Amino acid sequence: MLLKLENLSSHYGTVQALSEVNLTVNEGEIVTLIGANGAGKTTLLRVISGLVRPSKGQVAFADQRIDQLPPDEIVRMGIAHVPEGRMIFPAFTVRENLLIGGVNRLDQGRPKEEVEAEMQKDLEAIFKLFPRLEERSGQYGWSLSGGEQQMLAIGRGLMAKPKLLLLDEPSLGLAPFLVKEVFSIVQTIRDQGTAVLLVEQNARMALRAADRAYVLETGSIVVEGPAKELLHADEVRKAYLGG
Amino acid sequence: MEYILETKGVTKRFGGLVAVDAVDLQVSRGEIRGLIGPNGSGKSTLLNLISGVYLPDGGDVCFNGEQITRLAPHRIAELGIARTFQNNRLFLNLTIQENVMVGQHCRTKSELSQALFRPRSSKAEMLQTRRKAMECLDFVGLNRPPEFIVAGLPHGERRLLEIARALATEPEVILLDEPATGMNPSEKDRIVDVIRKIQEAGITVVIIEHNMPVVMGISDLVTVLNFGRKIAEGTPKEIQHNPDVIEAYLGEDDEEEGSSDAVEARES
Amino acid sequence: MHRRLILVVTLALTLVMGLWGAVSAEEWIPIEEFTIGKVLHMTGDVALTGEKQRKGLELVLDETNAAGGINGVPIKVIFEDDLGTNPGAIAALNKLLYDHEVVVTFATVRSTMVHALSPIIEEEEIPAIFGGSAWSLSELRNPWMFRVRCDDRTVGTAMAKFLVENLGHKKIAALHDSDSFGTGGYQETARALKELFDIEPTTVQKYASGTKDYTAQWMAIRDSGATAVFGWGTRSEDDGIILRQRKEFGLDNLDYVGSASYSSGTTRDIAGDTAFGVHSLADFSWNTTDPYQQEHIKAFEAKYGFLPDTDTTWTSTGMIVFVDAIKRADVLKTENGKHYMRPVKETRRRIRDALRETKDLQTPLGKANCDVWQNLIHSINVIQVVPEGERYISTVTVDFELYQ
Amino acid sequence: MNTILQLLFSGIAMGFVYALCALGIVLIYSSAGVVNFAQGSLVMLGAYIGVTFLTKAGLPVILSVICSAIVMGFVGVLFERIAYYPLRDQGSTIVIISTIGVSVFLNDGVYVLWGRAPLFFPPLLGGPPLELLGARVPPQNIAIAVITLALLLFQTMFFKRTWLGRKMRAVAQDQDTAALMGIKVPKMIDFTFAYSTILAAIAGIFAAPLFFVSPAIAQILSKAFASTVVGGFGSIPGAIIGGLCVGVTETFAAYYLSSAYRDAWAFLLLILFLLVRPQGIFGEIVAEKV
Amino acid sequence: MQRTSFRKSIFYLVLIAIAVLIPQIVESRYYMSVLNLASIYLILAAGLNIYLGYTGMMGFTQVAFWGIGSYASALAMINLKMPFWTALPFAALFTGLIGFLLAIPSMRRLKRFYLSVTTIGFVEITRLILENWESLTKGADGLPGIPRPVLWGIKFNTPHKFYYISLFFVIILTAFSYLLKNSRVGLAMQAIREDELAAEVMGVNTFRYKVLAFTLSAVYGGVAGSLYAHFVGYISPNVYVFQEAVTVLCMVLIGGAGYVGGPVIGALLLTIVPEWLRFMHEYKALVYGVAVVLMAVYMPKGILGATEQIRTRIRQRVFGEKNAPVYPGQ
Repeated sequence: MLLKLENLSSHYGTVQALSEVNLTVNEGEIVTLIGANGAGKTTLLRVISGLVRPSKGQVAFADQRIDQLPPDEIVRMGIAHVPEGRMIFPAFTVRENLLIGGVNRLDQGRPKEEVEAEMQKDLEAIFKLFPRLEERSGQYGWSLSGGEQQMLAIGRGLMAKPKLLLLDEPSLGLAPFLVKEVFSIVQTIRDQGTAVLLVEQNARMALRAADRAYVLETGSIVVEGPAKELLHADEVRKAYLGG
Repeated sequence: MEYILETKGVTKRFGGLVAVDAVDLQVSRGEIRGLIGPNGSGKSTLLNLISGVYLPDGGDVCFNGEQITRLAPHRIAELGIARTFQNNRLFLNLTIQENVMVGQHCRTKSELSQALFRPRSSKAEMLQTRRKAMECLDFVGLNRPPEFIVAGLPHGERRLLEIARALATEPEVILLDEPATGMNPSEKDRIVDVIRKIQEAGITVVIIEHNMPVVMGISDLVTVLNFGRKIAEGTPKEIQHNPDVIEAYLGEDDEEEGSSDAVEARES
Repeated sequence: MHRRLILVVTLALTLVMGLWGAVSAEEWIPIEEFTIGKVLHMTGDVALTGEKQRKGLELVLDETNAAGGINGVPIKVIFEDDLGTNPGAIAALNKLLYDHEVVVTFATVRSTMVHALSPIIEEEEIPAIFGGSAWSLSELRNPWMFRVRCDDRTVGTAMAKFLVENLGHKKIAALHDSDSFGTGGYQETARALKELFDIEPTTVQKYASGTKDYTAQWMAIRDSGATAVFGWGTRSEDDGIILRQRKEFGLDNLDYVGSASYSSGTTRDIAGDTAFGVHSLADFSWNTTDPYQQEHIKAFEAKYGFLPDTDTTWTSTGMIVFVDAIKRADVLKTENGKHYMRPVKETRRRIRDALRETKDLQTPLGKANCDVWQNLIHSINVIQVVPEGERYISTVTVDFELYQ
Repeated sequence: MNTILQLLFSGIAMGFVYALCALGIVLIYSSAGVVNFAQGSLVMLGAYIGVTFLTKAGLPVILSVICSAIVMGFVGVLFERIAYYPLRDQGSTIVIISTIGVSVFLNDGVYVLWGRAPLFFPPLLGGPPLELLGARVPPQNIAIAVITLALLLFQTMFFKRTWLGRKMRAVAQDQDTAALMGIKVPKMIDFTFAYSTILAAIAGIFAAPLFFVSPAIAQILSKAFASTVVGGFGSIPGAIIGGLCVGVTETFAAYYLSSAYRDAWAFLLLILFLLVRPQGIFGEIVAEKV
Repeated sequence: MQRTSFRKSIFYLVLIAIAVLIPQIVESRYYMSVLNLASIYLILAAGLNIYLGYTGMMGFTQVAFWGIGSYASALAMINLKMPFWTALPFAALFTGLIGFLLAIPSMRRLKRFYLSVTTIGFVEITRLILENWESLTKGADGLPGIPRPVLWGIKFNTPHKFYYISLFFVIILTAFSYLLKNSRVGLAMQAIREDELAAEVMGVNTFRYKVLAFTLSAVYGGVAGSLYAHFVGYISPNVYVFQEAVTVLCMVLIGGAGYVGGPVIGALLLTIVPEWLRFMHEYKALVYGVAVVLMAVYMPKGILGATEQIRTRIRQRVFGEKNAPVYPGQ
């Protein structure tokens, strides 16, 4: 088991965002977490990546507790988080944005030249995955379109060489054909050996792409199971659009 | 027919992004209008345009048939449109009562000189303001001591307080931005009750809400936005089964085409 | 019978009481020591001068006490910090007057502070000695204040005379700090130039204290065609920058005559060779030929290890003037090892009168003579900064009208 | 001698000093969101530390610049830990207050350590002034211009090419996302403060031969603020251009309008900008979040 | 409710009674003059409190208003031969007018930090004008011989006598601060401090109240200036410098911004404590700087904020009052 959340609760100021969440991600699978806005999906990812401290419960990654670690150490352990809204560094070029994604590898005590060479190779691999990014490698982050930003954000996450990629709403604000492209890339990533925890509002798409799924409603998991089974489950529609 | 609140092709751009794209919205007096849509679809921006927080790049906002497009927010509040915010914007270091009393500001008149000399009229007005504040608190069912400082209030009660504060402006229309977010089921029920009561009091409600049971349960009509555009409008029932809406929320239900990529990717 | 007795007793009592009162008015009060107050800069941006003032004062104080005080009564000086601000100075003076109950006091060397203190001094009738040089202080006509430093009118006149008579200039530019000291000095110099020689400055350039660049001022002076500049400055850094830039712009061919700060040790330290050749009107010069002043320098250096300057000498002078006046005022006596002073009001009045009669008293700043404006010092030294230190040129004494 | 050119050159020299101080303010603002009211005092402290190494310890020029920079770097971290870190979530006003407290402390603290008299700082580049197109420019002024431009070049390279520079830039743009990249955000903020303070030290050391070393140096703070606003608050090129604008404007206005009001011109320029172009020359992207 | 307000009134009455009796008890003119200065600073701080504490804007202009008020009052008395009792209101109104004219463009245009920077400039420009407009202000030399106030033939020429004038204005202006804070207008100002946008949307004309707050703080500055001019009898531009602005700012913050009593405590503390600290000489400013930083870190809401927090905690612990108002920062 790669990632395991046990009885996880969290508060945002006075709001209880998560209550008693249990969730696992195995190696090499895409797990999706779906639910309406405000259900607590983003908070869950922020807890995993260490930006928010849980108020109760545990997070274990590769059999190690990580819920008290700072975000930078969690990245080094192999969790990359692609945040909601992409959060591209606007004043960085595409290339710089990608490079900064791999910056944690420098702090692992290996010789700098070796790491830089390795990163150069990974950079090329990412450009292969996203040819658009290579075309725009000299452009500034702010000048990219939404779809390009999303690809950049994913590419930046991959530069960390993660064992687990946390993706927060990659389809947000994207035109449908781009959404498809993004999801196919997510699967490619999985196939290259990186587990993915995908948070999505676009439930159908996410369920089609994922292996397993959890449905979150106001901070609690209400349904879980194989993604395909949930694809047409009534609970899902209810969670989004109500009775 | 005369609508109480109407937007005509209202548009707002941020940089290159069109957040609200030529939206026409007609709200009739006394109804509860739900406003839904996925994240980033422009709902809050629309509310900000109506309440005057943003100036639109195009189109008009009308209230009771009069243009209010370029009025300052406080003027719009004075005319009778009140609102709450998505992320509580209460006056944290003031008391509960004072928060609601600020809402009464545009309905009272005391000026500096009255503050200094405290004539009988101004005292009476202050008393009236306090009483009104207590009424509003009662209305939403918030029964804390009035001098309780808001910073110590739990989330659910803050939501109610925001509504009470908006009600204190004695509005004809109240805009609620996600009032039920982060609430537990019993609190949600309370909010629903309050919104019903507001409607009963003759106030028109426009509500943005992600919690579908809430919004579908109380709305007379629901308007759906996606990518800044209005994609559907109808009764909750219609909306729940509108394919466009389902697509906007759940993604395309397009088995063959949608799965092809996925299958391909998996098999490769 | 009874009634007569009562009458007699009452009368007798009244008489005794009356006599008692009369006698007590003449009575000398027993005291431990004679106290003098000093409002001093201890904090704020001019605290540097405070320390020096204190040393100058203590030099004379220690000498006086070593010689047995005045009529056997030891003298004590109490210092209070003016915090570098006018309100601070007011608080300090009040503290001296009412908490320490000093008999006489020193005000400060800053004219604006002396202005702020003047109403208290006048209302409370305290003999006060000050070092502020602004002529406007004389115009207050405060009967209790005495100046022991050359006033701006005297310096301005001496400066004008030196510029025209000794250096032979007719085209003269002015450069001055826009603070009280700089403006006052400039106005007096310009007035003297006008009245004595009918010369108007070719240009008048002002600057605010702490200005870091004087290009505009120097360009304007150069463009005005002046052959000499007179400068009134307060702060050594400002003087230093002015002199450095004068050299950088190649304007060191213009004769420069500056106020006292231009020859101060600090200015010379930081200005280095750019100060050479500059004339300065200094209250005090190390190279005077006056034997009394040379002796003062020796004594000062022996005690503190550095040379006295304007800041130290005005307080030394003030102390000498006070001691002399108190001696003459006949307000202190010692009998059987006990010290006595006349009643405070009378003591103060007598000291004031004695101060007014100060005549030909030797001080480090020259002979002290009280004139009608209650200014005591009337001579100023013209010196020139040279690589070896300074060159004493002359001492200019301006005519004055003795107090009578 | 050409008056206009002379005024221009002097204005530019002053402008570079303002720019160096402004640069430190901008860097701290963009990485930590703090308006540092102590930057002027840090410039002053840099000059004092520089003069100590140079004249008291008798080190050669280069070595004393380096030593001062190191010492000031530590001062910067200390400053951050005391006046910023405990208050980082408290809102900007209270941080402004604490930086004001630090500046009060420093302005009088130097008296205790270095005495009251202003100190002489020998020019790092001595020699007679150069004749340039009929104007005289002291070598020190050229040194200031060169060092500022060199620093800017170095800084650009450092921020563009090195990993540390990239990390610092990432933190300045978005602290949360930077943390997600595995960057130690608090450490980067330490570095930014250290770097800004080192800039202050360099500004102090290069300005000291012109100004002499005294707490009056701290007064350039207000001009530096004016520079940041004129240039566009938060913009690095803006700080430089803003500094030059302020320096040149005040020098020319002092000559042509009134030297007594010299300090007012910088502020009038600032007010003019605020009224006409509040985002400054380079413009800060401001979006009010609702 | 009724009882606490009664107790409060008694408390204030006792305070005022003590304040009135002070000159009878304190003989030292030194302490009385310190108290007079403290009163003047108190009024300055109370003005800043309206602007900073109630309305939540940061600025340093108070010291410039102080200067303008001083000169307006002194010149009105010297040149226009006004008696003190008309010169003071004249100065207050004149300063208020300047504040109003300054506020209109600033409040419309400037946000956040820009306002603080602009106000630094305003302080500097005011001082330069006072120093250089020699025909009116007599320049750097200052204006000597400003007449003392006279009322019914009594000349207020000693700190003991003048104290009653200072006290009168302190009470009036503090009372006004109190009435303002608890009025509709004051509530609107506090709403702006807490959340400007929310206040605007609730129907508060934020621009108008910000201008009003700024103008009122200017009026307070004018009164303080007038009192200062006539208490000292001499004014000069070198008094109204940026450091004084920082001092006044610290008074408000240390006492507790937004509390009516904040400036009272802050001004008394920061005028009287430095007098006690006289023995520390040059270290005083150091202590001051350290105190400001410590204050910011440990007591961001000032002394009154801290005591209120402690009181609430005690009430919660000891009496178990769950509903006791809770203050942020706990």
